[in-house]
Amino acid sequence: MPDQTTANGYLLVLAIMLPVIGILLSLAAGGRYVERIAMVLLPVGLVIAAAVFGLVWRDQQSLVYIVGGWHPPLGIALRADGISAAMMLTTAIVICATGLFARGEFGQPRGSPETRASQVFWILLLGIWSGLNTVVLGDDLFNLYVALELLTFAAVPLVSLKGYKETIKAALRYMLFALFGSVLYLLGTVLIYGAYGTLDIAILSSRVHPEPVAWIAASLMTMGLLAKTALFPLHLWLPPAHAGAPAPGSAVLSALVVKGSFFLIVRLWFDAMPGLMNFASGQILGTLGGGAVLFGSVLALRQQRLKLLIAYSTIAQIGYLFFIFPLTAGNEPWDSVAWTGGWLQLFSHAFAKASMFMAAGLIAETLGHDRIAEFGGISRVIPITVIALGLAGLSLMGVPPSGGFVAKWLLLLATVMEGQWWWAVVMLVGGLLAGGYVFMVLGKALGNASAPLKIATPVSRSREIVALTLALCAVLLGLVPLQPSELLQVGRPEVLGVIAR
Amino acid sequence: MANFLFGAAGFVLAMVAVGLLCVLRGPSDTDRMLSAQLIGSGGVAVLLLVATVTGTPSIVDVALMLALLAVFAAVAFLRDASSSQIKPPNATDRV
Amino acid sequence: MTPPFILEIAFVILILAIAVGTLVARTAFTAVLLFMIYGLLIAIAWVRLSAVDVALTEAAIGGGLTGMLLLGAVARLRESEGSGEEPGLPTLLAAGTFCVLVSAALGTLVLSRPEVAPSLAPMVMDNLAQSALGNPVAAVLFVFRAFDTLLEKVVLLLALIGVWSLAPDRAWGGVPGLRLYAEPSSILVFLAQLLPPIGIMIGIYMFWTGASYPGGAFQGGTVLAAMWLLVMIARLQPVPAISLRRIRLLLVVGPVIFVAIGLLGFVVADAFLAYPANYAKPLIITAEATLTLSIGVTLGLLVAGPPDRMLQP
Amino acid sequence: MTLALNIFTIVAVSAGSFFFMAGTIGLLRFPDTMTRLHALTKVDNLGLGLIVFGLLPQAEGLLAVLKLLCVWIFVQLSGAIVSQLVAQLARGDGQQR
Amino acid sequence: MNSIALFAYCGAAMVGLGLFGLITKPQVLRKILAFNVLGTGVFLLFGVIARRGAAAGLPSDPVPQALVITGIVVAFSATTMAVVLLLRLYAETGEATLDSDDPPNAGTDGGR
Repeated sequence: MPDQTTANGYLLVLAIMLPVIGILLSLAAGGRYVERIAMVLLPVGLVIAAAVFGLVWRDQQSLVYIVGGWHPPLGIALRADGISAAMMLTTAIVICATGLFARGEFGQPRGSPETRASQVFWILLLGIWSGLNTVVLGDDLFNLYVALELLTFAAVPLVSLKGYKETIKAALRYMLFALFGSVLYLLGTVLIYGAYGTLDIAILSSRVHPEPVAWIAASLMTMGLLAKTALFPLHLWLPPAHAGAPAPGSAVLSALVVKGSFFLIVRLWFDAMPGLMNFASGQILGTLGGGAVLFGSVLALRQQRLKLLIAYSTIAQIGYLFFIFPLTAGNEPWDSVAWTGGWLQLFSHAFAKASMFMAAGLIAETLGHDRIAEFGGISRVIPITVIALGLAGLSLMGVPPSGGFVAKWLLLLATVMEGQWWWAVVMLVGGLLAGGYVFMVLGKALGNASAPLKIATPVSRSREIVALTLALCAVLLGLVPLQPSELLQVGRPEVLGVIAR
Repeated sequence: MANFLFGAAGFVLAMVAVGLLCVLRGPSDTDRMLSAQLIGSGGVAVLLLVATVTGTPSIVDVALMLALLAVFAAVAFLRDASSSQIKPPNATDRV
Repeated sequence: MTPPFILEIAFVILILAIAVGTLVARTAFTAVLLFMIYGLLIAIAWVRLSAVDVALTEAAIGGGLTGMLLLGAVARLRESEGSGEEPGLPTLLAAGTFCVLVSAALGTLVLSRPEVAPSLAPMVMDNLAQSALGNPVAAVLFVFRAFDTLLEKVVLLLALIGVWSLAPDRAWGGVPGLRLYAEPSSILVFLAQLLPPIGIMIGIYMFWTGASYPGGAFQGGTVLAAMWLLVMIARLQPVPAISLRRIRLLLVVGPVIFVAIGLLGFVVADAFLAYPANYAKPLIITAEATLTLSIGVTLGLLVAGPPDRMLQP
Repeated sequence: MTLALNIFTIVAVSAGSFFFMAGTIGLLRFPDTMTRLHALTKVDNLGLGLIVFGLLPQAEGLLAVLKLLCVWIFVQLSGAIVSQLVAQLARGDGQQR
Repeated sequence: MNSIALFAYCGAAMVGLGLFGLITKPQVLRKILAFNVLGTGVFLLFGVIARRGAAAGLPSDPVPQALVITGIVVAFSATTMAVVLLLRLYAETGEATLDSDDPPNAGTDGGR
C-alpha cells in the first residue's frame, strides 16, 4: 500500500516553494525589494517549519505529500519524519537569525543604487533554504540530487561573495569537490535504478538486499556525500571556504550546508538501504569521524586567526556525527541513545557554530582583524559577543549545561552500552582539545589590552543579541531529557528490524 | 538497402576518425578548426544515414540541431581566433 | 558479429580515444576542440541508444553552448593554462587503481541483472493518456516528475546568480563581458541576419513538437540562446545590462508561470503540480512556451558571463 | 520505380562518401591552410550534398524533405562562413578594416 | 556481447577516465573537461539501463531519459559556474591551477 498525502501535507510543498517564490520575485524586483522580500518570507517560513515540527510531534506520525498526485515510483513524494521536522526547524531558526544578523551587512540603504553583495546574498540565502528543505523532505534519490545541486549552487557563490582572490580560489576548490561529490552520488543513483527500478526511498527500503550492486552504489554515494560534508580526509576545501565567506555566510555554510549532505548519508544507510548497515561499515565511517575529531581539533588549536579556528573546529565537530553509524547497531537503531545523541550533536552544533561565526564576524568588524593574539580588552567593548562566543564554546566542548554536553554524554553512554570504548577515548581527547582552543580564544578576549584598543567599526547591539540568542539555543538544547527522544523516532519503519537481520 | 546505408555510415565514420588525426596534427589552430568542421559534417551525414536506415525521422532533428549549432561554434571559434591574433581597434570593448 | 556491431565497436573506441585525447592534449585549445567533437559523437551514441530526446539535448548543449563557453575561456586564458605540478607517481598509481576498479565494477554491475531488467516504461505508458502528452519523456519531465523540472529551473537561475556574483562591484548591473567581434565582417553580419529567423523557427518547432515527439522546452531554449548569442557577438544587438527590468522579467516569466500553475493545482486539481483534467494540455503548453523563452535567456546570459562594464560600447 | 530510386540513392550516397574520403585525404595531405580549406569545402558541398540528395527519395513526407534540405543549407552556410573568415585570417589581414 | 553491453563498457570506461582526470590533472580547465567526461559516462550508463528496460512498446525506458536531460542541464550550469570562477581566478592571480597552495589566509582584513 503506497503512502497517501496526509492532512496538512501541503505544508511540505510550501516549505520548499516559499523560498523559490522569493528567489523569483527578488530577481524580478531587484533593488531594495530583495531584502524586504527576504524579511517578509523568513518569518513565514519559520512559522511553516514550526507548524510541521508541531504536527509531527503532536501526532507522532510523518507528514507525507504526493506531488502532483502521482505516486512513487512514477512520481515524487515528500516526507517529513521526526528527523526532518527537527532539521527543518533548526534550519529555519538559523536562517532567520542569519537574516536578522545580515541586515546590518547586506542591507540596502534608501536611495542608493543596488549593490552586488546585497542583491546576491539574499537570493543565495533563500536558495540555501529551499535546497535544505528539499534535502530533508525529499523521498526520491534523484529529487535529492537536484536538491543537493541547488544547495551547492547557492553555497559556492556565498564563499566568493567578498571577491578577494583567496576566496575565489576557495570557492573554485569547493566547487570542484562538490561536483566530484554530486557525480559520485548520481552514479550510485543510476546503479540503484538499474538494479531495483525505483528511486523512491520508502520503496527501496524493502527492495534493497545486501548484494554487490547495492554495496557499490552505497559506497559511491557515501563517498560523494562525504566530499560535500567535508569529512576527513576529504576536508581540504572547508577551512578556506568557510573562513573566507562573509560572517553570515560562514554561519549558514558551517551550521547548515554541510549538514545537508550528512543528512543524506543517514537517509541512505538507515532509510533507503537499511539492510546494508553492518559492523564493518559502521566502524569505517566511525573511524573517519574519529580521525576528523582528532585532526580538526589539533589543527584548530594551531590557528592564529579566529575564523580559521572556527572552521577547523567544524571539521572536528562533524566527526562526532559519524559516531551514529558504529553505535546504533542492533535491530532498532533509532531506539538507542546514540541516535538521539548524534542528532542532538547536529542541532546544537548548528546553533553554536552559527553563533560563533557571527561573534567572530562582530569581533573582526570591531577590531578590523581577527588575529586571536590581539584580542586583549575586547570583552569590555563588546561583552555580549564574547559571552555568545563563550556559551557556544561550552557547547562545543561538551560542558554542562549545554546541548553539546547532552549530545556527547549520550554518545559516551552508547559507547559503554555497545562496548566500543575506543570511541569514548577519541571523544574525551576531542573534548579536551576543544576546551584548549575555546579557552585560548576566551583567555585572550577576557584579558587586558596591551595597548589601547582601536575600534575599526562599531557594531550594533541588535546583531550581538542575535549571536547570543543562537548560543542560548545551543545551551537550551541541554534541557532535553537524557534518553532516546521519541520525536526523532517518528517515521522510522517498524519492519526494519526484520530486514536488518 | 539498409546494409548499404549502414556501410556508408561506417565509411563516413572512418573518415571522421582520420579527420581526428588532422585535429591532433594541426599544425595551426585554424587547421584544427577546419578538421573539426569536417568531423561535424561527417557526424551530420552519419545521423542522416542512420535516420533513414532505422526509419526514425526524429533523428533528422538531431542532425538539424547539430548543423545549426556547427555554424554557431564556427563563429565562436573565429571570434576567439581573430581576437587573439589581431588587436581590436578599441581595447575597451573587451575587458 | 554483424557489420553494424563491428561499426559500433569502432565507434565506441573512437569515443574513448577522444576522451583520452581531451585529457592529455598538449594545448588547451586542442583539448576543447576534441571535447566538442566528443559531444557530437555522444549525441550519435544517444541515437544508437534510442534516446532521441537526450540526443537532441546533448547536441544542443554539447555541440553548441559548451563549445562556445570553453572556447571563450581558452581565449581568455591565452594558452597560459599553466602546466601545474603533476602529482607524484604514488598518487597517480593510487588514483589509477581506484578509477580502474570503479570502471570494472560498473562494467560488470550494470549488466549483472540480465533476467528481467526493471523498468518504469509500462507504468509510464499506462498513465500516458492521463498526462495529455504523447511524448513519454515529456510526460515524465512535465507531469510525473514535474517537481524535479521545476527545481532544475531554479538551479539554472541560481547558477546565473552565481555567475553574476563574480562581477566586480563597480560593474554590478552592467553589461556582461561577452567577447564580441571587434569589427564584424559583412559575411558575419549576413549570417547573423539570416540564421536567427530560421533558428527561432527551429526552436519553436522543437518546443512544439516536444509534446508528442522528441524535443521540448530545453532543446528549444538552447537554440534560442545560441541565436541570441550570435546576433550579440556580431554586434547586431547590444549585450543587455543585467539590471534591465525586461531582462529580469524574461528570466523569471517561465518559472513563475510554472510555479503558478503548480500552485493552481492545489485549488483546481487537488494537488501541487497536478493539472485539471480538461486543461492539462493547454496549461502544460503555456508553461513550456514561457519556459522555452526563459531558458533561452538564462542560457544566453550564462554563456555571456558576469557583467564587467557599466556602459554599452 | 522503387528500384530506380534505390539505385539513385546508392549512386548518390556512394559518390558523397567518395567526396568525404577525398576531402579527408586532402585535409591530411595538402600543404597549407588555404588548400586544406579547399578540401573542406569539397566535403561540405559535394560530400554531404550528395548524401542528402541520395536520401531524399527515401524521405517520407514534405516535412522530412524540407528538414533534409535545411540540414544541407546549414552545413553549406557554416562551410561558406568558415571559408570566408578563415581565408581572411590566413591571409593575415584579419577582419575587414 | 551485444550493442547494449558495448555501450555499458563505454560508459564505465568514461567514468574511470573522467575520475582519473578530475583527480590527477592540475589544470582547472582540464578538471572541468574531465568532470564533463565523467558526467557523460554516468549519463551513458543510465542510458544503457534505460535501453535495457525497453518495454511496453517503447525502445527505451523514458524515466531515465528524462532524468538524464535534467542532469545535462545541471552539468552545464555547473560547467559555466566553474569556468567563470576559473576565469576570475586567472584575472586576479594569473594562475589557472589550484596546486600552488599558499596557506589559506582568507579574509585578511577580518570579517568583512
